[in-house]
Parts: sequence; structure tokens; C-alpha cells
Amino acid sequence: MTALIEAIGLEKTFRTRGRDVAAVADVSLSVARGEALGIVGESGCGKTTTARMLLRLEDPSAGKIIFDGTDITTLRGADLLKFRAQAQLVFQNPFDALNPRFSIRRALAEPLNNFGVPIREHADRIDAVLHRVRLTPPAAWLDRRPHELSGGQLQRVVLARALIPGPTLIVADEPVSMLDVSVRAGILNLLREARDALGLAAVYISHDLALIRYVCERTMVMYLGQVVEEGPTKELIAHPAHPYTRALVAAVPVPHVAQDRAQLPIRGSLSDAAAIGGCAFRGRCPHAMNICTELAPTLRAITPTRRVACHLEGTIS
Amino acid sequence: MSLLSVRDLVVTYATRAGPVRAVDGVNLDVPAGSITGLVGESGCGKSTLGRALMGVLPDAGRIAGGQIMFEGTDIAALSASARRAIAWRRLSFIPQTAMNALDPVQRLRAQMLEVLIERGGLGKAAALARASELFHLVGLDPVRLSDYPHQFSGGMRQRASIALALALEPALVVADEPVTALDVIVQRQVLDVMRNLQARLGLAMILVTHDIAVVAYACDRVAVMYAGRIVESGPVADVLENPLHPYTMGLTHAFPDLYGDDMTLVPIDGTPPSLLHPPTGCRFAARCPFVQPRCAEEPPVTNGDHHAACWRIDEAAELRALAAIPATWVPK
Amino acid sequence: MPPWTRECRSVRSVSACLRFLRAEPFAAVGGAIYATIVLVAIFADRLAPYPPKAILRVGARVARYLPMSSDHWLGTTSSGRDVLSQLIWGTRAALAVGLTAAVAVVAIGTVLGLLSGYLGGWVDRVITWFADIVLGLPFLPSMLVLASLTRPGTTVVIISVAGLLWPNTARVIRSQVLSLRERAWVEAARVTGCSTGRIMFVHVLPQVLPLAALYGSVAIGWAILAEASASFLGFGDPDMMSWGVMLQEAYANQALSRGAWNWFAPPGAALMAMVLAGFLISRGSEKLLFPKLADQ
Amino acid sequence: MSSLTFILFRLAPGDPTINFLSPSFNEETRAALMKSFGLDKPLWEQYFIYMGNLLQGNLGQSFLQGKPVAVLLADALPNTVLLTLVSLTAAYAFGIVAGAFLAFHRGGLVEAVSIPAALATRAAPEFWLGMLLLAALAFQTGWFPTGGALSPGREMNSFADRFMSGDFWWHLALPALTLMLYLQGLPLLLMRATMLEVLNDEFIVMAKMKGLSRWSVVMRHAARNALLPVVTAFALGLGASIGGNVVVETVFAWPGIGRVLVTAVQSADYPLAQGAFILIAASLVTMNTLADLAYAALDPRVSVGAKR
Repeated sequence: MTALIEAIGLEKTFRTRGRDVAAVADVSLSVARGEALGIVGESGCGKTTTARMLLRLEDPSAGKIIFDGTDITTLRGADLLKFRAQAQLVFQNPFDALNPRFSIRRALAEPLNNFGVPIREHADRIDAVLHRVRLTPPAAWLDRRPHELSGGQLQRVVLARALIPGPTLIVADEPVSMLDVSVRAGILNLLREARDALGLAAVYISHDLALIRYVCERTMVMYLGQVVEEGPTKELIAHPAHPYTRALVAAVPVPHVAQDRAQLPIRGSLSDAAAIGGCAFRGRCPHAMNICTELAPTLRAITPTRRVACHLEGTIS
Repeated sequence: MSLLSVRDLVVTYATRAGPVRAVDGVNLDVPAGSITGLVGESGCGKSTLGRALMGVLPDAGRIAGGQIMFEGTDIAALSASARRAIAWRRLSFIPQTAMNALDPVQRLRAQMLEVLIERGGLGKAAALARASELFHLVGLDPVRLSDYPHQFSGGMRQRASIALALALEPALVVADEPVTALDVIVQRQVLDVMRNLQARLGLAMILVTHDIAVVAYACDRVAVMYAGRIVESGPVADVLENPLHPYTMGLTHAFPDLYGDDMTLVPIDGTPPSLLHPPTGCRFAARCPFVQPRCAEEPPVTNGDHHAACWRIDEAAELRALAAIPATWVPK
Repeated sequence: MPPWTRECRSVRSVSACLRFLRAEPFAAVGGAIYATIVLVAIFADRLAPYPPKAILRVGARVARYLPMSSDHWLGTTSSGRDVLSQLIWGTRAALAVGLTAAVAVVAIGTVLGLLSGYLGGWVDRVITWFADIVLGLPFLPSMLVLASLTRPGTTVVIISVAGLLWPNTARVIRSQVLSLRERAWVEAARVTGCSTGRIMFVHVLPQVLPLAALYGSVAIGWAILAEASASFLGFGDPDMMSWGVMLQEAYANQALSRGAWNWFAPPGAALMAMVLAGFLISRGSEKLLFPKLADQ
Repeated sequence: MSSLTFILFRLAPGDPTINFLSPSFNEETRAALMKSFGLDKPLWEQYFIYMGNLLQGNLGQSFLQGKPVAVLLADALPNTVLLTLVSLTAAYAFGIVAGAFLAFHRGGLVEAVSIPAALATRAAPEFWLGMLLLAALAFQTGWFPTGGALSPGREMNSFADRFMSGDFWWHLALPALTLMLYLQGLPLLLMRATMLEVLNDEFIVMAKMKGLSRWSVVMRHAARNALLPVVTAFALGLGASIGGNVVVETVFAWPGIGRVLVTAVQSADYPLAQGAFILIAASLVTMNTLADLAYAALDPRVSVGAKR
């Protein structure tokens, strides 16, 4: 499998209150054509910043991004435009993702215009993409404006807008978290169908492991700007290797009355766990040892498909 | 005898287009010493119901009918001053986003003392001691009483809100989406604090949420709301494992599970009806795969601890089997 | 979002406009005042019973300080001019100054606010820095100094108003743009290949125009008041028949001590009505455009 | 404060051409004057001389009155400050109370009358308000003096004597009333708007749920939050008024800084005009800065760091 997009040593620091704060500290990843990678973690773990860097919406402070064999880290102008047509984003909040003044037709024509698609092709492509997201018959939707649509319908339009340039990579940031439960499944299913039909690579960002499990084969867990564990989703959920992953898996709410209600294997909260030097998680880790204070663990392979950044390396569980 | 018993409650909002019936004939019983989940999607009226219970509807909203019997009195009919006498001492509230619910320019200590002294009648020293004790109880360092709300993280603010809600040991706490804005780990921790204190203090709680998993984790009973009505209610195990109403059946298949087989999720097609001009009969009929002509008439509510409002309640077992098949839910 | 809010959104159309005016009596009154002033300004030469500068006579004597009568509805001035005619001609000056200055303020403020808010970085720093400096200049004194450096007159007033008031608009537009920039649909425009210029002027600008117009309707008022103040202090255009000049003449010619209310009350009332109209319109439309700000 | 420095540097030297505008000077006097004031030197040199003097607190000499500018300004400043403080304090005291009252009594006749009335006072030209009051309460009834700060023939030697005299305050009444009328609209509308906004905030709803008394809800929670922007506006208003009093001081012949500026500009007394302008600009910038500081001090979200 060749990687469609590959990130090497991505870093991003923001300046707030005169201090540099690392939102992302050394993240490497790769996604093959047709593959779906999930990135999970709590808010503030850097997952959204990572995704935004992959899409060149944010410039990395350090590191490289290779897309389809080309270094796109510093692309500008027409080259960047060409990349943009290839890599699209599905937004979290559908109520905010469409220009309130634009009709659905105009919202979908906008990317075609920008990417230089001839006008005579517009109508057909808009028609086709609305069929794909099941807003049928298309004619009934074209002249509506965002405020006339429900959340689920809006998210279909957002998905259509992402698909219409014909991308090879889709990044979806919490694509259903703002939607009602009864319509979430519809959007998730559409995402799966579109990927299968078009052979798209995808990066899904979510705090919800159950959702990631539904749409991604492979998952990466982030904590405070770093990747702490990576592997095939089901394996990772069944046998989490990193103590943080274990806590995360245990915390995911499940809709069954019979379930484990034991205390989570994690201490404190994100805000009082600012550890300097050593393992970033050690302040909240129930297994912290002396070495965790002295040495930051690096991401190492524990099986051919799994990597984890922990000194215990799978000896727990 | 229920601690709280809501009968035929109607809450309307005045809008330019006419009155919107946000809560439309709700019946709900909350037994003492248990957690009742109130679950539903956005706009179903669950938060309005919570506000109506607390007596703080927005200016445009009013209780247009029905009763709210709490500890033997109809609190919907009470005068403002009589209402104030029971407020917070018997009936308190945990808000969704504690960020806006705490006064931004006052330290937590002042906000705790205000309740303990003005409403609880404690002396200053006793109130301070109690405030520390409450903070300790919810897992916050009492030192942080001297902080302002913005210095707290989301989870800590929510803990502080719980401490405030429990300050006067009320009989009933209404919690409106208390963990919605939180990350999974914090969400679980805050739910645990709520559950433990509820059990320890023996109080009753109404947990308003859109998340069935939260209900499954934390609640003893659940009421499912749809378009201003309660369509099904009963013990959590019964409602979630053996739903009687097609809407509840749909919900249980609508989102992914962390374990189990790979199955295709099933969306419920369509959108809830307008509450400005609600349809007659069953409000779920337009989205229901099991709809029949008689659904245009008001469905009967079954009796018993686990009950639902559906014409086809006798066929519930067969419908459940059908509901598990994705093809059932594909619109015709 | 509860489902009914979607149904209660206002529709952009003429009938919606009429309904809005009925629902917002303040704005309706403001609009009526403006309509009146515009009509009077257009037909000033036909409406005014006398030429505004004509020195009228009663027999051989100059018709000084005549009280209100059927010949002179608002009496005459100390130099025998008809007050009503001056008042009517004054609408032209008021409109000319007010509209030109307001358009200039809004244009400068909106463009700079948009650039500063959307582009950020050094552009933002330079514009903000410049705006801060201008905001540190006292309005009326600066205008006096400017007027004294060049020639007193309307042009100076308009330039001063535009040059000194744009930062208020720019600041508001900037903060509006800053929040718009965080909106997902602006980012969506980037992802779907929009150029920066197109995002700014096609996507963002239409969103801030209502707010800019709002500031414009208030700026008309400030410009007219500024012109009146400058004229009153003797820095206005002496050849132009404006309400400020009328007040200045009345003040300087003992109208107060003679109790000639018919002379000095009407021009001030006209100024007040016109500025008030701007306030009323902006208040009304604020409710429509920014329902969150309104008093629910 | 950096903008203050800039303004001083950029504008303080003004432009000597102010002088040429006055046709009353003939060629010779002008040349003599220019020499005596150092105006024959190149612009940059004047600039440095002026800046040097300014740093030592020396604002130069008035052309017409032959007195140091600093002395003339020092005479006028207390009059302006007193006028501003009295009128602004009265305006804000009234505006805050009335605004809060209106926030609680929404709809109905009170609102329908008072809101347009408040807007109208803001829309009326200050000097016209002054003229109306002057005509009615001074010329027609004789209750108040028609101008100035002291009755003719009264001389006061020390500042204290002057400001303690009833005569001074009697003269102050009308200009202060005019300004108050003009200024009360802003705090009134602002207080009402922020109060309405705060009253809709979740923490006020919470306070009601807690069954707190109306007094606690309003005073402890709503008013404290609603006052934040009003306090800032007060500081800004103080700065703006010192320069903005120009027209009112002119109407009432009130010997304040604004009037000094107007007469100096009219008579091309350029060092005096320059000095007055710098003083006005400096007080504006100072009050703007104070407003920022006041806001930061009063709002813990700004003054107390977000995280420990």
C-alpha cells in the first residue's frame, strides 16, 4: 500500500499570553488510498490541529506533509489550489458550515467555479452529487437556503460540497456530533458508501471511539499533542496497550444497562496534569514509574501493525 | 406515591407565527430516591419541561395547562413567594454549561455562601465549613473556593454546579444535559460523582439528556420524549432492552456500539413535526415504518410501570424484530 | 435549534419590509422623517416662500424680528430674512453634508475593518494602530484645528468627519469580521479553493454590510451635528444656508435675549429630528438584523 | 500610551501657517512676531525646540495675551474639569438609575415615551439645548446668569475662594444642566441594554431558581455585571467631554479649555491653541487608558489569569 498522504514530524505551536504552547508536538502518520484512519482524543489533544495541518489550513511549525508523492508543506497559489481539489473537509457543525446567503445550488457551484470546472458541466455534477447524498429529487433542493434545512439535510449538503470537486482524501472532523441521534446513522452510512464507491482515503476525527470503530479500520490515539497509540481499531479497543487508551475505552458510554461501572483507571483531569519532561501522561497514569518522570517514551512497534508510546509496552492488561 | 407527578402539562411559547406547543400534554412520575432519565432529540421539549419544573420559563413561555404535583402540592399553581420558599431547598438544578450558569464576576465562595446563608439560614462560619465540605464531596479542592468560574475547567465547573445544587440537600435535582459539553473521560467522572451523591443522599434526580448511553449508564428509569410528548417510559432495562414504541426501537439501532458485531446502523428518516401546527394522532406517524391508518388518531397510553403510546403495542415483539433490519427503515 | 425558529425567520421582501415598519414604529417614524427631509430638500426652491438670503422689507424699513404671522410662518431674522425659507433651504445642506460624510465614513471604515479583520498580521496591526491614534484625537477640537489650517467650509467638515469617525466603524466591522472568520463556512470557502480576495468581498462583505449601513445611518447624524457645531463656532461655510449657520446668527444677534424663539428653536429642532431619525432607524433595523441584540 | 506620544510628536508642532490666516497682521508685524516666536527657523528646528520646551513643561507664550500658555491653561482647566465632573456624574447617576428602572419595566407607555426622549436628547445639538435653557431660564426669567463663571465685578483671589463661592456654582448650573441633559442618554441606554442582556443570562435564571430575593438577584448579580461597560463609558466620557465641551463653553461664555481653544483658533493665537489642543488630547488619551484599566480591574476574567 502506498501512502496517499503522509505526515512526518508535524509540530504546531501557538503563541498565547506571550508563551509558546505546543498544540501538536511531533505527529507522524500516513493514510493509504482508500483507507480510513481515525484520530481520537479529548478536546485539546491536538487532533483538530493535526487535521487542519493535513489540509494546509494551518501551517505547521515544523515537519513535512507529502501528498501523492509531492511535498505540499509550503505550496502556494495554483499548486495549492490543485491540492485543495484533492483534499476536502466535512465540517462538524452543519448549521455553520454553509454561507447563509447562498442557495444550495450556489454553495455547490462555488467549488466548481473555484477549481475551474467548465460551467456547462456544473448542472450535471451538482445533480449527481445530490443523488449521491440522497437529497432527491435534486431540483427540490437547489433553490433552498441553509436556514430552510434540518441539521441532517445540511450535513448532506456539506458532504456533497466536499465530494463535488472529486477529491481523493476526505477529512471529517466530528461529522455527526452536532446532529440528532436519529439522523447520525444516515450521515455515517453515507460517508461509508461514498468512500467505498469512490475509493476515497479518509481521516475521521472524533472523541467517540464507538463512532471511529464504525467507520475506520485503523485508529490513532492522541494525548496532549502526541500520538500515544496506534493500531487496527478493533484490536486497539479490545486490547488497549497504553494506559490512556484503556481509560478512554472504559469511559465510552454504551447503551446497555449491564455494563462495567468501575472507577476509570485514570487520575485527575487534563488541566492539572501539566507534566514537564518525561511522559506527558504520567501525572494521570495509575502505573507511573520512576522512569516515566525521567524519560519520555517514544512510539514503538509492539506488533507489526501496532505502535505504542509507553514504557510498559503492553505488559499491562 | 411519587415525589413528583406531572399531569397533562402543556407549555407554550408565544411566537409571531402563533403559540408553539413545546410541551404538549406530558405525564411523568418521578419516584423518590431514583434517577429518571428524560431523553429526546433537540426541540422535543425536554429542556422546556425541565425549566417548567423549575418555574423559570422564558418570558415568551407559559404553562398553559396541567399540574406539577411535587411533595403533595401543585407547584405550577403556587404564588411567586410560595414558590420561592421551596426553591433550591426542596428542588434544585444542575445546568448544561456551568460556564454561563455561574456569575462570572464572583468567586465560587461567594456564590456558595449566598445560597447557604440566604436560603439555608446558616451562619457565616457554618456556611464556610459547609462549602468546603461540599467541594470535598464533589472532588474539588476547597482551596479553589476562592477562584472565579473562568479559572475552572469544564469538568470542575460542573462539579461546582453539583456542589451548589446539593448545598441545601433538596429532595429533587433537575439536571439539564449536565455532561453534554464534556469529554468522555470527564463525562464519566462527573456522572459518577452525581450517581454516588444521589445514592448517598437518597435524593431523586431528573437527568435530561439526548444520549441513550448516558441514560443506560446512570438512570434507574427513563422517559422518552418526542415532539412535545412522552412516548414511552419505564425502568431503564425494560425500555432499552424491550422497547414498546417504534421511535425508541429506532433510537436503539441508530448509533454505533463499542463492542458487538458489525452491523449497519439504521437512521430514522425524516424530521420531527412542527410544534406550531402539530399533526393530530401519533406525532411519530410520519417517520414510523409501522404506520397504519388508525395512527391518525391519538394512540392510547398503556397501563403499567413500563408504558408507551402506540396503537400497535401488542405487536411490539414482532416490530422489534423488524426494527432491527435496516431495510425496514428505508423510506418507501 | 428548536424546529419552530426556522419558520419564524423573517423573509427578505418588500412585504416583509412593510411588516417590519409596522412592527417597529420607531423605525417607521425615522423613515418618515427622512422621507420628509428628502422631499423638502428636492423641492426646496418651490417650497420656500422667499429666497433664503433676500432681505425683506416692510415699506421702506427692513423687516427685522417679525413674529410669526401668515406672511412669515416662522417670522424673520435680525437682518430681515424669512426663517422658514432658510429652514427649508437648510435641508439641502444637511442632506449633502450628512450623506457624503456618512458614505465616506462607512466606505473607509468597512474596507479597512474588513482588511484588518480578515487578513490579520501586520495589516491588522498597522490599521489598528492608525485607528487608535485617530481615536485619541478629540473630535471637535481636531475639526476646528483642521478648519483653521485650511479654509472654513463644508469640505473641511466632511473631510474631518470622514477622517475622524471611520475608526468607530472600522473597529466594529473588524470585530464582526474576526468572528465571521472563525465561522466554518468561511473556512469552507478556503477549502473549496476560494481566493482570499473572493472570500473577503464575496463571502464576508455581504454579511457585514447591514452592520455598516447601521453605522452609516448614525454617522449621517454625527456629520450633521458636526457641521452644525462647526458653523456655530464660526468655522462653517458662510455662503451655505445651513441650520448651524442659522443658529450661529441667531446666537450672535441677541435672539436669545429678545426671546425670538421663532428664530432659534426651529433649526435646532430640525437638526434634532434628523439625527433622531437616524437613531430610530438604526435601532429598529438592529432588532431585525441582529435579533440577539434586541430586547427580545 | 504610545499613541499619546505619537499624537504629541505628530501634531503638537502644528503648523505655523495658522498665523498667515489672520489678515489682521501686516507683513512687518508678522515678520517680527515670527522672529520673536522662532517661527523663522526651519520647521524641523522649530519642532525640536518645541519638543524640548514641551518636555520641560514649557508650552510657550500666547501671541495675544502675552502670558505663558501654561498659566492661561492652568486658569481654564479647573473650570472645565469641574463642569465636566459635575455634569457627567449627575448624568451617569441619573442614567444608571433610570436605565436600570427601564430594564425592569419593559413595554408600555413608560418605555414608549422615555426611549425616544433619551434618544432625542442625544440627537439634539448641545449648543442648541444650551440656547433653549439660556433663553428660558436666564434671559426670560432671570433665574440664572447669562454667561461667564463669576458675576461682573467679582474678583476672587485664590482658587479656593472662587470654587467655594455660591456665585461660581450659580454660574455653573446652566452649562452643567445642559451637558447633563445631553450626556445622560448614553448611560441610560447603555445601562438598559446591558441590564436586559444580563437579565437574560443563564446565571440570572439560576439565581431565580435558587429562590434568591429580588434584591440579591438584581444588586448582587445583575447590576454588578451590567455596570462594567457603563463604568468604562464613564471614563471614556470624561476624556471626551473635556474636549467636547467646546460648544457648551462657548454658548455660556464659560472660561474653560474649550473656549480658550476656540478663541485662540479664531484669533490665530497659535501657541495657545496648540497648548489647549495638547491638553485636550492628553486628557482624552489618559482617560481612554484609564477606561481600559478600569475594565481590567473590575472584570476578573481579565484581571485574574485563566489558569493557575
